[in-house]
Amino acid sequence: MLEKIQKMDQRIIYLVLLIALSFPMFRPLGLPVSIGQTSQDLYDFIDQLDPGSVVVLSIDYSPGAAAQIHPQTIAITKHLLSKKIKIVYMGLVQYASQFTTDAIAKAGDYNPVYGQDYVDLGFKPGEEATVSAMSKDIHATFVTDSDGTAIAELPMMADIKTASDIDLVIAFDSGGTRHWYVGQMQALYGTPVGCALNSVNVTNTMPYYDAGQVIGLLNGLRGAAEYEALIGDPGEATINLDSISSGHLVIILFILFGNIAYFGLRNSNKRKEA
Amino acid sequence: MRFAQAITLVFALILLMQFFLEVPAIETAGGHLTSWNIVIAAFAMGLAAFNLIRIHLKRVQLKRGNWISSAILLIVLVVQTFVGLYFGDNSAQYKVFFDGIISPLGATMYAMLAFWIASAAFRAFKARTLDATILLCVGIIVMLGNAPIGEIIWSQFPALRSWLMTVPAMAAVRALYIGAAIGGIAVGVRVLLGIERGHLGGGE
Amino acid sequence: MGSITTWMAAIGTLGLLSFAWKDNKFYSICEHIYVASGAAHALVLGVKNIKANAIIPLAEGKLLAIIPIVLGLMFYARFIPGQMRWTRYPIAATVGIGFGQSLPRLASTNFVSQIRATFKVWSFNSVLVIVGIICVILFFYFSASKRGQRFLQYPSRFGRIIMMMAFGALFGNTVMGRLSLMIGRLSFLFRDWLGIVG
Amino acid sequence: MSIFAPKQFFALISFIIMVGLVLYKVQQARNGKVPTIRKIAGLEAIEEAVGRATEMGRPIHYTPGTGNLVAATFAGLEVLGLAARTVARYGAQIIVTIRRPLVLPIADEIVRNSYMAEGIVESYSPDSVRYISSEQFAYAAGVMGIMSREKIAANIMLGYFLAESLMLSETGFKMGAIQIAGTDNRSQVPFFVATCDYVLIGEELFAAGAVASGNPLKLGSIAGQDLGKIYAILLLVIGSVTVNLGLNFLVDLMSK
Repeated sequence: MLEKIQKMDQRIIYLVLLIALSFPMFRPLGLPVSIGQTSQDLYDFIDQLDPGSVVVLSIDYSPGAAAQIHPQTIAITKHLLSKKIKIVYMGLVQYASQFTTDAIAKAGDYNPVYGQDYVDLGFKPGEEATVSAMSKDIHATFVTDSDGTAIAELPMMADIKTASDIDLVIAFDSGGTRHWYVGQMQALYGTPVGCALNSVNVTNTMPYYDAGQVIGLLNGLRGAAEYEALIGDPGEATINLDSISSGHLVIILFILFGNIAYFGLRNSNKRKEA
Repeated sequence: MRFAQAITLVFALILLMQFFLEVPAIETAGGHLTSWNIVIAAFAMGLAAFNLIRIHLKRVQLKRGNWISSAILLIVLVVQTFVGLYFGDNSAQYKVFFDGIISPLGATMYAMLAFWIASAAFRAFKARTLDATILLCVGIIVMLGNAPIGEIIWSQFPALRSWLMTVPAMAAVRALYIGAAIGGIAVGVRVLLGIERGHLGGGE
Repeated sequence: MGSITTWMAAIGTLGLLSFAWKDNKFYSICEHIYVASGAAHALVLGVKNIKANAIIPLAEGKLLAIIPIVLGLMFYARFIPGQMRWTRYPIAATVGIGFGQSLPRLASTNFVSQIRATFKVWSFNSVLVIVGIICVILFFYFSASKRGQRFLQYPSRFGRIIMMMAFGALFGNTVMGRLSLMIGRLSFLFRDWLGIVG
Repeated sequence: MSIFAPKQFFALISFIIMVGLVLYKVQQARNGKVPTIRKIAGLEAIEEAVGRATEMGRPIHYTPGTGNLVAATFAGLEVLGLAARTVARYGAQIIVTIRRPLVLPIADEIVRNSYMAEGIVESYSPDSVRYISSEQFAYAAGVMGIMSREKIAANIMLGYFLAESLMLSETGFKMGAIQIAGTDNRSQVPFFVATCDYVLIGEELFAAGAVASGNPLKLGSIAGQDLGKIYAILLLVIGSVTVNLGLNFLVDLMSK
């Protein structure tokens, strides 16, 4: 028996892992997720905003990081729409609009009206210089939205002109755009900045959070699941986090079995020799 | 051989100076070299394609091994290259190859690491030696610190994980960075001064 | 049940996944298609790069652009019997450029930045980091004399332990990312292709 | 001072110091003072791996990594020369797989020269060095296929690797191959450590080619590398002590 475990066919591991990862997709386990302070802070900040406030969501992640960050975009979009807060989508990385469209579609039954409840200004090249320019004059920086409609024709944009008209910016960032928002908007105009990140980028953002330059942040898939729990609407991230848990559990169990088998065999061999 | 060696050294020195100094003439020269490199690499791609085609054509001709796969490879290579050159690499026609082959298959290969990492962990994480025991314990703690299920078992796993990542792991990673810099520079000196010249057809 | 590209993607995905079970014809075909597609893409980009970085500048009268073309063509001298030696010039050029680009970055981002980042106010952790770094560096000391080796014995053993801790941590930490990727592929198969999960 | 690029001043100084230390030791070696360098376990194993592959009548797979012409790739190519000579001597078969087109002619040249050095250039097959694909994971898929279908007996991977490291080494393991791997990419080292028989970690990779050659000048460069380490340790200690004494001159200097 022990020997069998030792020399187990690798394919058994693959198969069990595959089942463990798939199972929660069909039947979510609903494992409890404890809410981290950084996620709670971001949620609280948005929750205390009045209806009609303006939040800019800067969609700055690559398709590779989408698995971790996109669920965050959806969850935050849901929260903002439910609070009747106006959303300005934009992006400093080229994939922005495709994610925006998808997030609005998946946000559910709030039926936001384009131009009144939200706008999509799309991707704008120029990196840090763009953030600096839009802080001074959004209309001059973007001129049109992602479809080419003049910003002047979008009703909600009439009152949104500079960084001072923005109540919160959230950088959905898999690269380094949050540094520009902190450096150009938060530092110079005092506009609050939040972050929605993939896990890799969390460690180097903590100094901003500790210094109060970032009001709150979400950490990868886990952060998305926490936010889904906060708004009471478990979605893709919660389900996928269940898969992460069951996947880890399976791998750890295999490692434990492997060790038990290894030591069991070693002891029985020793006994034989004795 | 001498002349080739001189080319290597001079080109490297220009780019070294471009990095450290701000001299307009060197800036321009460095810019030229960078764009030359792209062109030379592109010519090498022709060589690579020739190598690929030769090996698979031979297989198809001799009907050796899985020559059918080789034949398919040649067809895809020719068709996609033609579409890319004729319609352009931003065209809708070309996008089919990207969305249908390159990006999903890349994602799949990447995802299969989940399998490989699981079986590698099963084999390697056994408390055979001191080294392997450390690997095993730290590896499991970090896994439990990442997955929500770990927190259910013991609430301090995430904190322990983060200490392991920011103290011992960071120390080792930094040291490897520093060591790699020193080692890389030593390789650079050997190559630039022609102590190592296997690539130029020189022996020991 | 998606478009043609979704079907292509799904079939290819299953083909590659089948390798985990066993190397087989289906995998071999998908693999060869993928290899060809990757090579074709590089070829297309290569032609584009030659156009943009050599042909167009040349047409604009920038005569220097002839140099990389000549160097690039020298690669093909290998097909002329007895003229093999010409290929060493483009190689020499690219080796020089490669090292010229990478060496200063090693000195700057790998060496100076990493050392500077360790200068912190002493605490248990920050001292442990510095001691750890020094011991790992000493682990790789190659040219110690007999006496030196005796002296290095303990630091390099500690360095090895720190390294193993790091490898365990990096390994364990990567598991989550890799599982997320597999979850992404499964949800492509179940949601986007088959549509059996909401 | 204005000709110095901002923030790179200290990197330049360090670069010159490290190059100087290597040159100093190379010069010493040239004058007959050749340092003794400790052995690197993975290198010794190459001969064993080639020998075993010859006995089994199966090929050896070698990859100089998937990076461009950076130092790690060169380190991999340096060792390729020695491995290929051993292969030629034993009359074994080597398959070198390449991702970057630029590396192809160099690897080809090196393998051909190795056969020439052993006086059997006629045994060199142009099919031994194979370009696979420039796309990272297409390269990996292709190499996995080759490993499995050609039933490799040894798998040597020395150079710069990304996520493909584990794909290749797991396949090599399944083939029952002796595996020798080395990379300077710290995030991939753990996977090599977990799956391979011998691993060259970081710096060992850069030293490997030099150590294996036994060439006195190259050995000198390794001793120079060690002096570079002393320089790094001095910086670490002095910087840390001075910062805690409230003196910031070294930090300021390093930020220049």
